[in-house]
Amino acid sequence: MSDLAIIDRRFIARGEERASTAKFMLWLTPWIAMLAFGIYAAALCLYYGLNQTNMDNRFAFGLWIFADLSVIAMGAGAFFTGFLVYILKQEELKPVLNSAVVVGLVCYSGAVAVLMVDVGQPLRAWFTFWHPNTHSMLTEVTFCITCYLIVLVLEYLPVLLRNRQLQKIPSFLIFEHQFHKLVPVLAAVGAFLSFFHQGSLGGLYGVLRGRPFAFREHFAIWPTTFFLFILSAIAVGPSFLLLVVAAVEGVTGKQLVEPAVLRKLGFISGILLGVYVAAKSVDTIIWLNVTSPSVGFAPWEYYAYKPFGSAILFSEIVLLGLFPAILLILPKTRARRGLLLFAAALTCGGILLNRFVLTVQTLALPTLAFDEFLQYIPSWQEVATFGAVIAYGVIVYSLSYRYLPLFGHSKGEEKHVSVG
Amino acid sequence: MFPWVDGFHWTVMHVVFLTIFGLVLLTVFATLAWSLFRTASDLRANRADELCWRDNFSQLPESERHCRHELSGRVDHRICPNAFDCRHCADYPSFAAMPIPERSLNAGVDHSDHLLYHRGHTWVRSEDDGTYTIGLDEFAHHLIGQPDALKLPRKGSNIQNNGIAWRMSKNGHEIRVRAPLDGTILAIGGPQCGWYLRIQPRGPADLRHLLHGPEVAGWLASEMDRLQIQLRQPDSKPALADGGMLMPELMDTVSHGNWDEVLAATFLDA
Amino acid sequence: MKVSRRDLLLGTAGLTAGIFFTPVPWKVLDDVSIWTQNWPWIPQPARGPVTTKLASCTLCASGCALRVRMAAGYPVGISGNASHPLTKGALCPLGFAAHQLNWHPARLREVRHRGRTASWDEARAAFEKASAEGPIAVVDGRSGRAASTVLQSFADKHNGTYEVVLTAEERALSPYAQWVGVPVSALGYDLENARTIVSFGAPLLDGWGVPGRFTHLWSERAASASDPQLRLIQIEPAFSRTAAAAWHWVPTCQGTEALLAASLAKVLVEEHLVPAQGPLPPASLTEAAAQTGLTPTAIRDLAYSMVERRPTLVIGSDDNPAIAALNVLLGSLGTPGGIVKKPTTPSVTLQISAKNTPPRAVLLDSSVPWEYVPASGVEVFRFAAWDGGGNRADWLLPSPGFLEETTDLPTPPTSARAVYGIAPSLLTASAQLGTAADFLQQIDATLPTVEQTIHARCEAIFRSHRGSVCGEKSSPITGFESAVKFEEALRSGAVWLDESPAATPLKCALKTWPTNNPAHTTGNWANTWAPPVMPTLAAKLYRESSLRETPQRSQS
Amino acid sequence: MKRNFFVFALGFALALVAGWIVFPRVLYSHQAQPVDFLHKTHAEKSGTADCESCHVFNPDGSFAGLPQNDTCAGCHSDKLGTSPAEAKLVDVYLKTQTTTPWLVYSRQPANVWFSHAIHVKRAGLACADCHGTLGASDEKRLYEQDRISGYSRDIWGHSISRLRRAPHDGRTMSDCEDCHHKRHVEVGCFGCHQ
Amino acid sequence: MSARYGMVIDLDRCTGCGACMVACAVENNVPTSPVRATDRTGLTPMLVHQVSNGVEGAGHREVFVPVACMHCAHETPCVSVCPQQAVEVDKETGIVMQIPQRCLGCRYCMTACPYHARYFNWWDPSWPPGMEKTLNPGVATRMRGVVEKCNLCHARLHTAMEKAAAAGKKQIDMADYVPACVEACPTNAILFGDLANPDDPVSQAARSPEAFRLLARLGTEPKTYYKSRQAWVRALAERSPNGHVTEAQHV
Repeated sequence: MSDLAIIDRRFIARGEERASTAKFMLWLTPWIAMLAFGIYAAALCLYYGLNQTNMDNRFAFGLWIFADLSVIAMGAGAFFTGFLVYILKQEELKPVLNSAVVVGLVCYSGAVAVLMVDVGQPLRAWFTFWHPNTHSMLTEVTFCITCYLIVLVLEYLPVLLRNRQLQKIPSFLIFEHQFHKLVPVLAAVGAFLSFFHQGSLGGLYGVLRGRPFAFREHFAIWPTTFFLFILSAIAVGPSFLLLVVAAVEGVTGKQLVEPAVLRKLGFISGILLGVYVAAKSVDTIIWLNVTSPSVGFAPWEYYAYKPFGSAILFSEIVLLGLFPAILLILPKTRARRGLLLFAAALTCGGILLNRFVLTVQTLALPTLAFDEFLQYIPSWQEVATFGAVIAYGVIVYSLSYRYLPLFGHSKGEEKHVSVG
Repeated sequence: MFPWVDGFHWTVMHVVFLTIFGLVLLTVFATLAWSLFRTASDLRANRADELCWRDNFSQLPESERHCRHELSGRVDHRICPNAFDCRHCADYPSFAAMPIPERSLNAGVDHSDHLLYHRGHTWVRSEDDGTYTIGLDEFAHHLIGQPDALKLPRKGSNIQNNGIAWRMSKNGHEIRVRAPLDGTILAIGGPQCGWYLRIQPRGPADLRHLLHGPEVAGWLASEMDRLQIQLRQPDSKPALADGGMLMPELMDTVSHGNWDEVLAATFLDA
Repeated sequence: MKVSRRDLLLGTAGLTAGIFFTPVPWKVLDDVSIWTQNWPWIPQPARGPVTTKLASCTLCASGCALRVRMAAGYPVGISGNASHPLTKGALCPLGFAAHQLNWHPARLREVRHRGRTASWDEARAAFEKASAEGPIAVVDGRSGRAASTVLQSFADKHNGTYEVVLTAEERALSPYAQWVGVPVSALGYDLENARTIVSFGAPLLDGWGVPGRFTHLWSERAASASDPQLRLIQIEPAFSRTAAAAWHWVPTCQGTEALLAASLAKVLVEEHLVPAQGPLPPASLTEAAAQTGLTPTAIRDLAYSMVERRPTLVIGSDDNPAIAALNVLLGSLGTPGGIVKKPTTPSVTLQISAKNTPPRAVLLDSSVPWEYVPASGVEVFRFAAWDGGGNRADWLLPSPGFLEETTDLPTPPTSARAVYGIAPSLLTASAQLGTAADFLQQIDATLPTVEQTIHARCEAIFRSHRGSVCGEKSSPITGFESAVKFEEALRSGAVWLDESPAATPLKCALKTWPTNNPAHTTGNWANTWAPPVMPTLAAKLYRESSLRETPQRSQS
Repeated sequence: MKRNFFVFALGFALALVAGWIVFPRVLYSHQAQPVDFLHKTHAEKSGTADCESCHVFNPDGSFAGLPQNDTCAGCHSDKLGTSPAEAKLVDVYLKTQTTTPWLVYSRQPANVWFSHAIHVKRAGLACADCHGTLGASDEKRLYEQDRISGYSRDIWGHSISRLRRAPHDGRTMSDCEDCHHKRHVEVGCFGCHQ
Repeated sequence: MSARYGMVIDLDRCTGCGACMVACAVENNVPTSPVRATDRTGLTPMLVHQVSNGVEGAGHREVFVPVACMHCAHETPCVSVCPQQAVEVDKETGIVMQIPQRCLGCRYCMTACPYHARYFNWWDPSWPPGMEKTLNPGVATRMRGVVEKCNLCHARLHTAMEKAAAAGKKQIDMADYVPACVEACPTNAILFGDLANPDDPVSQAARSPEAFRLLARLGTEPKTYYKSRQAWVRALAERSPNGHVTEAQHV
């Protein structure tokens, strides 16, 4: 065994079977390359300004905002699982909890990083905290995400301190020991924050009085999209977590959690998705027949522009909403791993489509009688930056899986040589 | 954000909004501060070693948590409930009173009846002057042989039962040896003198938690089995000397095998 | 004692913790943000009081009156000067950004000879050599200026030819000039009195003539009224800006204007809409209809609407006798609201000496379209402030740019009344710049100088006791005690306006309907009257809006 | 344990020293005025202490700010005294018609619009209300410029913490606001920005 | 009493010459951006749209619609969304103010504006060497990465205010405050004044039956009115007057 391998071995929890150092390096290399390239692209945007992107005055929001909304929705698994385990005492979900925390941390930190590239003057971003406009949904988002990111880091801390070498340092181990007792408090705070900013991310568009395609009726200060986003986020969170765990099981060739846990996740996801689809349908009907006609927009003209035909609405609500919900709720279909994963994937797809429609189609549609329907293709800089977030996520998760007890001590004998 | 900063208005929105987030941050950092405080007080109270040990113990695989009485054969199967500390074990007296079934066990490694053994493969010998000598037992000695490096505590410093007594390294593996009892270091030895530490116990030493007599053989036998399993190879070449005798400098002679695992298991380390 | 790694870690931790109890992070954060608000590489305007000066635009022959806002010695803003008799304060879009032209990337700042830097002496030597070797052609991009007389007299003295470049508007007037025998510069359109204006593709609202004049007239008499006092009928294949604003737009096929004119004339005469005097067109209505893409009834209706409100004035976009003949038919020659003969500005006369010997060299003054340059074999001396594709010239001679030269402003083409003004120079031109007049001066000292000519003209105008001076307030010229005072007034931005001419009927020599139809192109906005180089900001805005086609946009 | 605490405290103390004492000295660059000018002397010599005799208002109501060369030349058309400062002013700037590159202590950035006319003529503030005793200063002050933001130190004020500030110290936005709040004059962003 | 500055633009008078655009850009120190800038990434605080009635042949009509910030008076979309109060409606003038120095460039306000009247500085501003001497002293140049828009030539209001103050007057003289586009229009198509003053020609024109506002049904109370005697032009007020989409035809 080479020295590197010995050192590497030292950090892997005792009794855990992990891929050889060489194989792990091999696995990381492409992701690191992807990350490096993305960082280069982001640096271009920061140095030369946003003219590096294909955004323009009409498409003031582009791929990045879409990515942020999606990624954050996917990260909802973190707070929601924490909420289920600590607040609703769903103990059987504990095995995936650490995993959820890592996913959440990755998603949120990644989103924030992209946002910092997305704004024109990152060095002034702190003005939002200094002169907050409390009427702006974006302020709510900024505050919540920042606080929640802190929470996530703190939630990740105990997982990190369980690393084999770190826990050999007495003070760390004891801190972890003490801190662990208080994690439920953080989980509660995190849940509170997340509920709010998932909502305000939806509110972001729902309040756009000037964009009848996005504008919705308000309850108190919040448009309906506020509540729809919360629903959709907590619906997709477990599904995404399910997919992640399944993917890791696939890659490592180990059974990391009991199948029942995944089924449970799927079930929760399905129920919530069902509720979401119902609410979404009601909202859509009201919006098409009351809200937008009242501001002088014909109900169906939004869908007069290809490729955003009414098919997009159908697939969003039925194909990628109702259908997977049913698959997840029916015990028969849920029991079959293949269908379970398929349904979870559909669920994620549905939420992605929803975010896409809200961010991109809203801006593509004309408002004035004499402006055009516009299209927008992101530039390679935008894509690469987004790719960097994904790579970053994979890397962080791989490292965490390798060196931290994400799933406790994995029982079950290995099928073939593991990776990651 | 603050009343004196431009943009702050005394509106309900502002007050509510900022109060909520103030509270959130307060809760979060209070949580952090509280656990830091608790950590500090634990450290000050010298509870570090014990807490760490209990935590490590809880992580030990079941195969390494057998009660000594199971090893001695008094009971068939029992997992130690309180981190190998028989001094706080309610059932200890009753078990200790039970007779030890006669059986001849070949531990495969010699051990002395005059020594008291700790599960971390250290032995304790009580000297006439009331001090105690601590050494590494044959098993561990055969395993490691001559350590590459040795890091012994300073004279006069304290060690705690199950705390880390000294560190050694061999072939790039770090080895942390657990202390078998509490006390103050009087003298330090080393492999060449056959013992490592001489300590003055704090108060009258209570050594009930250390193995002695027939238990030792049972314990060592089980350890040997573990070693056998851990060093087993697909082609069953005898890893150990015939008749299951440990051969010296095992770490050098047996290159294959997950030594990291072996050492961790041997010295009850994480 | 020895420093362990643990000590270093703790020390750093202490530092990090401590730094937050100092101003460092907070002040730096603040300062960095302030830095982004005042990035040193972003220019900021100079400080100082803003003063307003009167001046005139010299981008084209119109000489629109400007109010120039000056700060720290440089122009920072331009607006129209309402006291100008013709423009009434209206400007074309280019005028508003014209003050940026002096720093245009295409600005000529040094003498260039075939792509390399040269000196004025070399250029002068070359020109003297050329003029010694053979006749010189002096092409004047803007005739009638004091400088023009310098050029002309040089040409006369050195048996060269002096040619002037006629704008499309002037070319459109040249048929009348032939028929009534007066110079084009003496003719003008009496737009103010016309009640129907029939434009054959003339961009009346798009920089035609004096841009402000018709625009203002239209906005007063025609705009936003279903039955306007002034009816504008635009006959044009394309739906131009003028067509968009016209009372009535008649789409015809490209190049059939003459035929349409003829058929209209036929209807007018046959249906006795006009007294049956004058030449008769040999056109057939049906054929015209077929070619123009209009129905015969449409042509008839058009003819009727032409005469419904008299006086009617027909304006062609270029030299097109058939269209011109319509005016003759309608009797709009020499009558109010028609084409009138204006008394030319005293001493601003100009006869074109035509010699047909091919020149040895050509001297071009101000932005001149290239068709005035013989294809090859001649040495071209081009005076220009901006290198508008001037690479065909052997010599590029940098001349003063916008507001950098004092020049006088003769009556602009199409004006019905004579005006005279002096454009003051508000900026000092760099020593590297020189005008054609000065250039010739240095070669032949006997030539009159521009200043002398301006004095002489002011003198003459003052002695004529005609007209009034339009400054901040309008006052009769007789109110000035001396020619000097009068000239001062003009130099400070005032404009002299002649009295409206007595309607003198013009004797027209046209007997037969003109059939010769010189091929002409409907002028394209960008190159006929705009300077070859557009103000940077205007170019940018057209590129970034769908308002006008610009090369950049059609590419992208 | 003790040693650990000591090391930590040492780092902490170092940070405090660096932040409170070293940092302000490093942050600002010091430049001398092109000509040593003393308000006090001029007030005494000219016998007039009112600012507007040199710092005049333009006809259009805007404030001329620092006097131009011709104002100086009004008295210093030629050397009156023997001071090297005056000699420099006359020879280097007045004779050669080059504007004196004064460093303005209270120079605001380009995005700030401050109308002296409104504050002095309408609100009736005295010069000293903002500029303090500058008009009577008799010390040759160095111009301190923030290396990062490029602002004069007078904008932030001399107390780096801005906690204990002398009156008239500081010209930041919040200073303007404080004064406006005190006088109940509320203006929007464009009241002061351009 | 506080004013409500607004405009009435007579579309029948507009010849689409673009003078307002140029004058606006000059007045507000809009940079001569790189050639890469297009009609989608450009900086045109005042933008003239060319709109046709979609009919071919002789019935074809076109109208030019100058669009700048409408300074919405009610629930101004861009104000409520700005996270750090870089946009606000001025109490005294009703002008919607955009402070580039406060802006962090999140562009949320641009997505909120139904008129696309907000523009982002995609590039650092730049001028050909020497041209920066022609910058208007009253207006600070913006930097890359911030949003800007029409602010009703606020520099001119400043000048007017200062003049009034120097003359010891409380109210400004409206003759001193004329935005660049209004001043530039050669056909006087743009009428500017105080909508809060019922006697002001602007408020009278705004009340005329021919007057209309773009997307008025959004309920944001824009302060820029348009007027035309042509019904099809007035129909441009709504996105889809008869439920069908009227398409803009860009020439």
